[in-house]
Amino acid sequence: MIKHSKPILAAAISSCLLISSSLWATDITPLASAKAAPHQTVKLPEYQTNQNVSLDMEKGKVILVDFWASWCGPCRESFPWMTSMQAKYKDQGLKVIAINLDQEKDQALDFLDEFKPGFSVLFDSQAELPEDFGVIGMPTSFLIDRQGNIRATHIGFHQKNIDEYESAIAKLLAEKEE
Amino acid sequence: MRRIIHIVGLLALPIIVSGCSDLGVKPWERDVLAQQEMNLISDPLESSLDDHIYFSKEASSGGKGFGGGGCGCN
Amino acid sequence: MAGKDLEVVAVAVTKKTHKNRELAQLLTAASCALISGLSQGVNAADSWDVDSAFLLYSESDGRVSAAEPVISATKNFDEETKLTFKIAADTLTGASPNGATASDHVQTFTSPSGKGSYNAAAGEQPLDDTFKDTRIALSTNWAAPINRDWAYGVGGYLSKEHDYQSLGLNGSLSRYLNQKNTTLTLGLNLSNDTVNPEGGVPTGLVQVPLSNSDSEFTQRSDSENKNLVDAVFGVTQVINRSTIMQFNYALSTSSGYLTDPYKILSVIDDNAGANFGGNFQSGGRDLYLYEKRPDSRLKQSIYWQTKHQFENDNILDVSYRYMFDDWGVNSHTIDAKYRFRFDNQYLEPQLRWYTQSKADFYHRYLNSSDYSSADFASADYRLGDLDTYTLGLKYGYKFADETEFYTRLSLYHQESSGDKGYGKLTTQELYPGLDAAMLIVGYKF
Amino acid sequence: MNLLEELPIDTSLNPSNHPNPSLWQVNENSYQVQFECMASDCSILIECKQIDLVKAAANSAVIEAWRIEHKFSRYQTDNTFAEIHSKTDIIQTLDDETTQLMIFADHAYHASQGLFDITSGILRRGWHFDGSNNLPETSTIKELLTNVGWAKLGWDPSNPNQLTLPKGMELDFGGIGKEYAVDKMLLVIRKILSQTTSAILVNCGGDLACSGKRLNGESWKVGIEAVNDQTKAKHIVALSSGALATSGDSRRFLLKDGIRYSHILNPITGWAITDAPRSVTVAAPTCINAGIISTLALLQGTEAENFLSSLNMPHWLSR
Repeated sequence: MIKHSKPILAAAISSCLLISSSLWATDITPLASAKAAPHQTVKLPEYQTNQNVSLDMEKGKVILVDFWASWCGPCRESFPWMTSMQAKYKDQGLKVIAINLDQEKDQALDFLDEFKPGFSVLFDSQAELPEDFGVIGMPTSFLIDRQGNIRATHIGFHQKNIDEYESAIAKLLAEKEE
Repeated sequence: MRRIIHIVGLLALPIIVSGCSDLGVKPWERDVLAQQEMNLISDPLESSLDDHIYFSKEASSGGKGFGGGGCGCN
Repeated sequence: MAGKDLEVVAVAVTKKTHKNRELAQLLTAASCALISGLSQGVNAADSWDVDSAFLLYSESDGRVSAAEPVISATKNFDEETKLTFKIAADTLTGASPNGATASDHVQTFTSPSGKGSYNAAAGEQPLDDTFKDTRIALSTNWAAPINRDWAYGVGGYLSKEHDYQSLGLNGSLSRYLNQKNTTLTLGLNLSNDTVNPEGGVPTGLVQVPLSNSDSEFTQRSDSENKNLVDAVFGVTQVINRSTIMQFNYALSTSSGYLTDPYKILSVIDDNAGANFGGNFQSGGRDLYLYEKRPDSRLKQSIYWQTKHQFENDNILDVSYRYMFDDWGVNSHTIDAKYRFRFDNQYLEPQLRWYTQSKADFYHRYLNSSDYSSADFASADYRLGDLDTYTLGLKYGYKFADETEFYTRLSLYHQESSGDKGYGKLTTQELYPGLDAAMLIVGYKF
Repeated sequence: MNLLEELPIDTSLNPSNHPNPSLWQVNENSYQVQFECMASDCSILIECKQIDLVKAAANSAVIEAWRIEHKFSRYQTDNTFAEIHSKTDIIQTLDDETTQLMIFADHAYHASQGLFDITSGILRRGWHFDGSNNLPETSTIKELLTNVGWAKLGWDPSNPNQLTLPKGMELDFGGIGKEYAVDKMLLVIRKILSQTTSAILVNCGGDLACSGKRLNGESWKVGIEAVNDQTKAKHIVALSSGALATSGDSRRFLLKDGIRYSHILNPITGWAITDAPRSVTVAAPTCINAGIISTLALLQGTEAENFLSSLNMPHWLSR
């Protein structure tokens, strides 16, 4: 496994060298063809504060919106990673918002109790958002730029791809503010 | 009689396959199916022990399923 | 003029700023690629799941009893990538029917090795009690996704007992459709088995000799082979939030030595007279022939399984299998389980019913007038008309650390039926039933 | 702060024969590990309830730092650095880690338009930063410059693990080694403590990285060393995520005709940078990132302030 992943990584990094202006192998959608994130004004209750918050309240930040549920194994793996991303890139303007889709809220609460997320968690128990975002697997995460456009989508959470996820975040953070 | 059963069985297959597109759930509605108990073979070891007994006591064996279900995550 | 100059300077500064920003971006990303990239080596949060179980199987009247411990360990590389190793051992002891009919006199049978003999009392089902075996089986399987739409699995197994070896390879390919609500799976299994029976491979439909000094023994080959190819095509379909269904079609071909080298048939005297319906005499003793089966078999089956979880969390698991082959065996199997779930415990009654029709060459016995014209014959009750019932109850307990203990007791009942014979044979019990109990204890951690 | 114990590390994992690290208790559930590495006093602060995990993490981190130190040290004869330099003018295959560092160095070289160049280490042979006024001869520098230049290496990003090192040239990972080690230590500790709640700060002589806020929700308070008075902290920086690195020349310089020549050398001219800030501290997501930006800022000389403000990265500078 370990032996296997390094050449892949090396290949990923060297492949991005071919693109002169950019270093990233990730599939960042160019601004021109990016779509605005849907439902930015929908207010959902936040786990940490019990306040109703919406995505547009964080406009100006790079937002990682992650759709998850307590019964989903890969979601479990992604939690520590999202906590560390939030901590690492907070000062650069990253906001991680994980939207919970459990239909039984108790299960979500038990999960959150165990995993103690270091990022914002919203409850969408009526599943208002995922359809229009185009969630096709669990978890699915969307990277939204400072202008509110969806610029990258990751389906699932794979340890072997975390450097790619992080590069995408770093790139969007570095994009200049307008 | 036997032939008829064969034909009925084989006909049922494409019907089931084509009928599938309307069935199913959204990715976030898989909470129940994600339970380990909802795997079609939830106890592989127990099933293999049963199969071993029936294999040595009856003329028919095999043909059964493989795992399936699960959270269908990503 | 001065204004223009300022403008030029401003543009230059903006350009420079822009360029520096790009430089910062590039370095941030390069740093992150360097650090997070090399983190792969420390990252593998792989875990092992171990599943273990122990089976005790015991037939009534002191016939076969078996003990089988089995343990499997799965290394989870991620949610869908797994490597499984499994090891099983079993020991069998006791007696099993040799195929001969009961008789009105004491019957003496040559043991399979030809080195000794055993008796069956008058009116009793002849059982070969030289039966004793230990088997070790190893298997391994690797399953992984190819991409979001495809997955595959490959595996191999090896099993060994003193008179039988089996070596197999298998592979499967799955295609997910319709947001993973439908899965198509194609599985293929190849196996090569070697039989090296105690005393060598007997010649089919030849009289069982008195001892291994007989030429029938000395001319035998040591071993025979058989090859199996199984293909399964399956559709798994999510019906709704709490129901999942699977439908399979399987084709299985076997070729080579498919006979049971330890099974024999009685030849019954159908000449009118005092011995009508009694054991036919040949060479001054009861005539028994080694069984013989065709050297190929094509089986097909259709299998359907559904699992449904009710509002109260209880789970119903029902399956049906219809199988038929070119030996003339038809079978139906219905298996149903209902799991009552409590907080961290469950209770699961199980019911299974199986019925099969006999193979074309199955004969409970052969007749003295025409036994020599038979091409194939077997008196193995497992190829005859057979109904079996299993009634079981399983109890499981899940600990807080997600380990699970379970135990199950099942009672298994077999009923054979068929031709009742003629003359003296009609007074013999030709189709004795069988009762067995199975106890499984398992622990998953 | 109480000394709890020494953490014994197997000598085979301590190639440079450092003293064993020591484990101190700062508070309940708060520990500090002190050790030496790369000529700096290093410390690791860990807030965590499970002391056994703290020890395991500290152990692995120190071993990792010492491994990196030894691997790229210019003063060893049996390490990767020596091995690379023993094979000149032929194609050699680099290991994964060195390859990744080369890729990084390549990006840094291009992004800085040649100002950051890991082949420039040999220029130091012409410069002796002893506070005196002995500038090198122009001819000496010119001579040395013939063996400086990233582009002169036989190295191609499309085949990054193949290197042909021309005779006379030298690769110097010293400029990024300490920051790299800090990032790697943090990574190792995070991994070991991933199953539990913890807060981590790794500090090697002012180059530091943290895992996030402290367990009480506060930021880490980091003092940046002042130029003239090394005992008194000048700036207190609140660090709640990411890393800090400082570059400067407070102790190493040449002074001639009132011009202060910093120990930072321009690899293009071979000449020391004048009018560089005394010290530049930069905050970035990773320590190696902060380190390279602060080094590049020094290389800008008088333009350092403008350069830093155009990057939009938090920074602290003293002249």
